[in-house]
Amino acid sequence: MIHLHHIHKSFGRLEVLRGVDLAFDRPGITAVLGPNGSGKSTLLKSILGMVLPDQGEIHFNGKPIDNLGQYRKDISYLPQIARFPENLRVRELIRMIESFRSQPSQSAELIHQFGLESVLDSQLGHLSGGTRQKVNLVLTLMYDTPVIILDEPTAGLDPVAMVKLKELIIQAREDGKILLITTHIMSLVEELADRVVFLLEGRIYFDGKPDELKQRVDEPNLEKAIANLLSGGHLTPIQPLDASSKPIKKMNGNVVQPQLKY
Amino acid sequence: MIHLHHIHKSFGRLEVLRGVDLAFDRPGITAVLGPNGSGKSTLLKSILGMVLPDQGEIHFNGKPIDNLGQYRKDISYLPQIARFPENLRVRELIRMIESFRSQPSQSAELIHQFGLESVLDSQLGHLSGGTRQKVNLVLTLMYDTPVIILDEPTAGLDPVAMVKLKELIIQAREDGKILLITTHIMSLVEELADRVVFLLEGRIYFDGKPDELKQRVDEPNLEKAIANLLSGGHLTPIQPLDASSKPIKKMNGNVVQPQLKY
Amino acid sequence: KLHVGAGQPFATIQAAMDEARSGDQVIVHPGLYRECPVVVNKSITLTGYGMPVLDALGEKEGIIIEADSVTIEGFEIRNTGYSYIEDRAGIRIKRTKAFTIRNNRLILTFFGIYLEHAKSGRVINNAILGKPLAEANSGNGIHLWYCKDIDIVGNLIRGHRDGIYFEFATQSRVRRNISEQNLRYGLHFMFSNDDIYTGNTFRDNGAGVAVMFSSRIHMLNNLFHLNWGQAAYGLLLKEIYDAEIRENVFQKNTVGIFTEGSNRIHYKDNDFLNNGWAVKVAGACEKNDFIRNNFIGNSFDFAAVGNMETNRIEENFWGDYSGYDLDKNGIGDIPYRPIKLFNYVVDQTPETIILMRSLLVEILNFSEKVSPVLTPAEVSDAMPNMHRYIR
Amino acid sequence: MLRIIRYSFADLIRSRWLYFYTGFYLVLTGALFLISADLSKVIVSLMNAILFIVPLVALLFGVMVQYNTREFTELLLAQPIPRRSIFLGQYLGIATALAISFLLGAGIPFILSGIFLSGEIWNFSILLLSGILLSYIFSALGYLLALINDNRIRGFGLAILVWLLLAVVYDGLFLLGLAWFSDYPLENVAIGVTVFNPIDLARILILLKLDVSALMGYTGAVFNKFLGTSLGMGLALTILVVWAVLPVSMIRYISLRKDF
Amino acid sequence: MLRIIRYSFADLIRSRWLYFYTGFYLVLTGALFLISADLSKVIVSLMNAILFIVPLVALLFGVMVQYNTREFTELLLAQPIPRRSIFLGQYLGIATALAISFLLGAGIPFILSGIFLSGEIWNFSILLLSGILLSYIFSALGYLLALINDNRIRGFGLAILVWLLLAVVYDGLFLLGLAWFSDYPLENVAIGVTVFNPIDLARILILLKLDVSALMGYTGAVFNKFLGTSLGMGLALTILVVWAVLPVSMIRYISLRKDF
Amino acid sequence: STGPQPISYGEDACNFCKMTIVDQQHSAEAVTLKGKVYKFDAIECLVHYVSPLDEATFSHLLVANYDQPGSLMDAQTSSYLISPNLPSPMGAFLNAFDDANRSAAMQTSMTGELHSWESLKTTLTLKNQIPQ
Ligand SMILES: Nc1ncnc2c1ncn2[C@@H]1O[C@H](COP(=O)(O)OP(=O)(O)OP(=O)(O)O)[C@@H](O)[C@H]1O
Ligand SMILES: Nc1ncnc2c1ncn2[C@@H]1O[C@H](COP(=O)(O)OP(=O)(O)OP(=O)(O)O)[C@@H](O)[C@H]1O
Ligand SMILES: [Cu+2]
Ligand SMILES: [Mg+2]
Ligand SMILES: [Mg+2]
Repeated sequence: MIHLHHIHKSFGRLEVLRGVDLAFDRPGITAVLGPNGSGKSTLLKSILGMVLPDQGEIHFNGKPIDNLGQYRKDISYLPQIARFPENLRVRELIRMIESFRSQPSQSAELIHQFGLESVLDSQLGHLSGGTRQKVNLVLTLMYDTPVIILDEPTAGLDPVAMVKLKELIIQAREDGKILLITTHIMSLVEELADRVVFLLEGRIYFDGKPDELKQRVDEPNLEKAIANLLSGGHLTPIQPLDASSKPIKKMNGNVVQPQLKY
Repeated sequence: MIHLHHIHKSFGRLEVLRGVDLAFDRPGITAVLGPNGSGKSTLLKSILGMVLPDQGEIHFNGKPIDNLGQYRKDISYLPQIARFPENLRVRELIRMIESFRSQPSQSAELIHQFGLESVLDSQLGHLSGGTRQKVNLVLTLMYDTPVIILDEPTAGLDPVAMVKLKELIIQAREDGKILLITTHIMSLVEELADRVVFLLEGRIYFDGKPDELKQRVDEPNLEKAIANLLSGGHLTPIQPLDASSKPIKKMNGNVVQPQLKY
Repeated sequence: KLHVGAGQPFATIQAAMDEARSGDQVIVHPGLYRECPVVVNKSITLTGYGMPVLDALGEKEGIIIEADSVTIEGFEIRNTGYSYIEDRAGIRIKRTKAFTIRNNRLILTFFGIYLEHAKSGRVINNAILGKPLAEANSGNGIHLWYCKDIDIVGNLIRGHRDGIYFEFATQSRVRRNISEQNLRYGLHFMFSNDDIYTGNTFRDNGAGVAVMFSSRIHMLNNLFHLNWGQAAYGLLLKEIYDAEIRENVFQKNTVGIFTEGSNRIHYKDNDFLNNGWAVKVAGACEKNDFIRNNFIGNSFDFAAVGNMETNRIEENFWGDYSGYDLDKNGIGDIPYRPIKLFNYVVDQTPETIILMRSLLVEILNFSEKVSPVLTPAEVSDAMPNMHRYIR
Repeated sequence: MLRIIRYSFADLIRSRWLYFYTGFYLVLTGALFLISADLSKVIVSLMNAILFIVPLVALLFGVMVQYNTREFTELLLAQPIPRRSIFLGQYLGIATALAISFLLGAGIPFILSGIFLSGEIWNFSILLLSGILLSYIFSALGYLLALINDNRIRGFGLAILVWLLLAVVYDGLFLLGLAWFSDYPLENVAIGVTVFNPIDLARILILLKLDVSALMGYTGAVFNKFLGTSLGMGLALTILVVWAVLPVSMIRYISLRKDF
Repeated sequence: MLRIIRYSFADLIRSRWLYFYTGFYLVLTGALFLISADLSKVIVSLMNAILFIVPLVALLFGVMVQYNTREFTELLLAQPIPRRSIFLGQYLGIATALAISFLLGAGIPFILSGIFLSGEIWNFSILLLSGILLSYIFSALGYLLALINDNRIRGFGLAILVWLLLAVVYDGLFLLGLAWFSDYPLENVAIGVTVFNPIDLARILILLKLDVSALMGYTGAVFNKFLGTSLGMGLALTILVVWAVLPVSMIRYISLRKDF
Repeated sequence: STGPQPISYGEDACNFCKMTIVDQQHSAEAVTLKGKVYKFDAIECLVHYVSPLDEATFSHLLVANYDQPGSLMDAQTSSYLISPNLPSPMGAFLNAFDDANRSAAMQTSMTGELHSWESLKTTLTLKNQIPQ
């Protein structure tokens, strides 16, 4: 469904993505992991066309993505840092986004599920951190799309909302959707992820099942496994540096063998 | 050190704090818990004088807090939603905050600990979510103050940074500081908190040790304990509604008996 | 009465005139007469009934009057043709007096009515129509050369070089004529004194009226309208003295009045409306009065070069006056200075007119208003009227 | 795109600012009418105000709205909307709002005064047209400046600077130049230079209607030949439209290349 | 407070905008000197520009900086700095920056021209004083407007509106009123009405000193006639200072009561 | 465009006397080295305009050919006839011919005095132009 071929992206002199090849074809939850600043959000944004790669191509449903963005009808995206027009009321914002997208929306139900009825008439600038994130989630999940991209969805959510969110994510997986999630909460990854992509300094260092990752690092706890990965420092990316050469192997789900040294 | 007497605060018709009495006198870590929108951030901000209560008094070191804010020399505060001047560079921001506070600063060390050297010359608006939070942490923790208030400090941090943060928090407790932390990550509370304050709809429903809380709800897992508290719905605040009556008992550390019905 | 025409006693005008005696009336019936030039050398009245046509066939004059007390009326005279060598005319009056030229229509005559050394005659209600589209080679509509005591009344003159031309013509009166679309001037005085023109309309000429090298001309109650172009003036005054210019209306001309080397002239009670320049004084003008005029909606109210000290500018109404009248006597408390800095700039560099009404120009004008450096301080109305004069 | 335009438009209306702007022109035009009953004089005064205020307000609001809708833009970028629709739509929203505001504010008093019955209708239309074109041109410039400069203070500073340049300084330099080189034939140069400043161009369009009598006195009759004809008029209008299109295509260019 | 002023000042300087602003005045004043060597004339021309531009720029930058430093303000609120220092400091930072910018830009050419040797020094000081007072007054108004209105578009709209009202429409309405009630003695009304417009006051202040009756306008003439020069000046100056103090104390009042 | 320009008769104005140029037999034009064009309704106006100036600053001095109305020729090489029988627009009775034979022939039929460009500049003064 989503294919990234050799994506490079620099901001000024900073190379954020240095040749990323990825494919998301099968339904399921992929956790995109990596330390702060490793390029996770940049990667997700380039799928959305919000960041424009310097090199490489992104295909969605077999077609290269374009500026017209019609393909985004099939994607729901939760931004990490949600910037809202602070004067708007929650109700207005939701209605506005709905008005730009002529798909049936489940906003009412989601509002109910996250208990946002009472803040519908509050201005977005006056919301508490967690409530803001709930609004952000409603805006994202209100459409029934085959692809859902969530950048740090749990930030600031209280336990009740968190449970709700997990239910929604699991439901989406059961509906056969493709989910891409970044998070730093390993328990969540452990609970949900079917596949883990580990990003470091703009390259992919692991792409496979969570269990495989634990096996490789010989560490039953995922959090520690990742910490090991990082602190060990003996890492090799699974893709060549050279942008001109073809990727060794087309990534497809979790069949790629990670080539980690540790 | 910090005494809140019967604090009331409304935003428009929304009563956010409805008579909060609290005291923080002993060193240690207090976790302020509660669902989204329960008034945690508002409570912390009113200690800082950023939110001005409608009723009640706040004393810091025995003196009522005032608009001159000299008492804030003794407080470090990490805001939940960090708004930065987005054009500024990280280095400039840190230097700027330092210039406003003539106390010795440990910024250099913290920068090193969070590995921020490489982003010192980036504009704040270009930082990744986690990096932003790290900068926020550096700005907060660079002064040696007896009181540290952290509103959702872990948001967006990667595991390595999280470990670092915990170390710093524990170090602060060992240094005899008073720490107030809000978070929705119960594992963190379990790991760190000496005292838990549970806020709901602007009233305090529990104030005591985490273990006590678990006992009350008869649930060994804190996360579930809190969930129980909320979903049970049979709650009574430990303070009287009537603003004119004196608080039943002066709060002092964790000696108050919570009066939860369940 | 002698009748000329098809089925009349006389077939040709000439034949009738040969028979006529002084005081007779020759009546010409409708028809086309190809016997130009018709020379009238007896004191008769030549009357056309139903507009008989005299066609000069492009190479002759129309009628030539060589006797006193002749009246010509009711003819259409056309097609004299053009010549560089001679000034052909529709009607020529030669050294005679007491003539009347009335109710004729002159079409495509080189010169219309040509008066040389004529006296005490009247030219009334004629229509003199040249080429509608002005062309370089055309004569004057009514041409006076060494004449005296002539009345020119109610004529319509269109499409000539000058509509009415006075050279050495004195003590004459020009009233209620319409002179328009003439190549050069609607009315032109050269070396002519003691004339009056009133109630005329000069529209869309190269310039409305030019008065040159003449004295004691009275100009009353005329309308100068739409005289547009680089050298277009409502009224052009050059080397004239002791004139009265009163109660005229100058509307939408490029320059309302342009005056040069003209002295002792009274400009009173005129309306200057929506002209490019209302009054342009080009120098060497002394002892003139500009009094009780309305200046409204002109791009520039006044322009002057040279010393203006002996001239008087008073009690005018200036549409652009922004002063106040604290004592409420109807007269502004501070003088009005009609010359703006921008006038001066445009005079120096005409191209700058492209900047007219720009913010910059407003600012420049304002600053010059304070303490004039480039514009003459003496051009100033010390008693500007607060209200428009209604007439 | 239409939805975005409508939304951006509605947003401005909600801020109630547009009412004030309309009201300002209403008051201004109304006051001018009360002070002077002479239509053509009102048109002249109004022209002065328009040439000076429309560009300023449009520039500032272009900048303002761009900065203010950055969050909104980020939200929209994840929606199935073409990028150019987002930015051009926002721009068209402001520009149209400003233009309509101006049209109503300046137009209503004129209509009430019975312009349709008078001969000034054509002058008046040119005035309105110029105001509208200037609204579009300068809000595009403002929007563009804000899009290029992330530093808001600099963005605003540049907007004010652009305004000062085009409204005052440009003409000043032009005037000095003309005075300096007055020995040379400058008619064509003068017209050429004017073309590069939309405010000047708009001014001349109006001038041609109002001050023809004075302009006719211009040497070489260049005006006559160039601008006085309907061809010249058409050309001037075309250049104004180009002035509007240029920054818009810059907005488009930049918006298609920006990361968020 | 001093640190905040300094910081806010430095922030404006970094945006490089101030250089342009200073440069603009330098160019303007320089150009005026080129056109005319007459000092008092330059002063009056400059006055005109100042009365238009200083209020506009100060208003816009007051608004701008308030909105732009909201994040910064939130950071500072947690620091041991008195609230009023934060807000007043920011305001004083902008106002002072603008005032200094103006002072340098307008002053340097005058000093170079040898103003100290001429008799115009006093007139010149009044001019500079007016510019400075206007900078302070209008940046306070702008800052205040932004503080009150969280909706940025509305804040900006109001700022532009205030400017249009005070700089453009006010006189027109006043004249209209005069024409309307011309049968009544209006002197006191005129003085009263003038008091509500600092731009008018500043103009009168300068003109009373220069005694250019041609430019004084109705209100100025009334001032001159009924108050005399020194009393008139004293009154005008006092009210101007009140105009500066009033919005500042409003800023203080509001800032002490706002939640963040 | 630094060359001469055609005169629009009936539209252009005389740079010296401000009158509209209508007479194709007597018009004149001067072009400066910098390319500025000045037009005149009569040759005498050109003479009056140029006399006080330095002729070297002009690239062209042109006068109308009496025999070919509307066409301009070089003023310095033309031959001039002042004849009471050949009036000119500004009263100088001044006419220009393209060669000396032709002007001499005209002189015999029309009377008057012959001039060259140079002699013209000295004989023609504003004063003697105005009769009366
Ligand atoms: N617009 C931008 N301009 C310049 N640099 C940018 C921009 N956006 C992102 N970066 C830089 O790119 C790098 C990757 O950022 P990104 O947001 O993708 O990280 P991340 O993996 O999502 O981190 P986090 O876990 O903190 O969210 C960071 O160093 C960031 O500073
Ligand atoms: N400035 C404000 N104006 C109006 N309402 C406000 C304002 N600030 C906060 N609120 C409201 O007060 C309530 C409490 O907010 P607060 O930020 O204290 O919640 P919280 O407990 O910190 O929640 P979270 O866990 O989401 O951070 C919320 O309903 C919020 O909408
Ligand atoms: Cu001439
Ligand atoms: Mg991220
Ligand atoms: Mg909070």
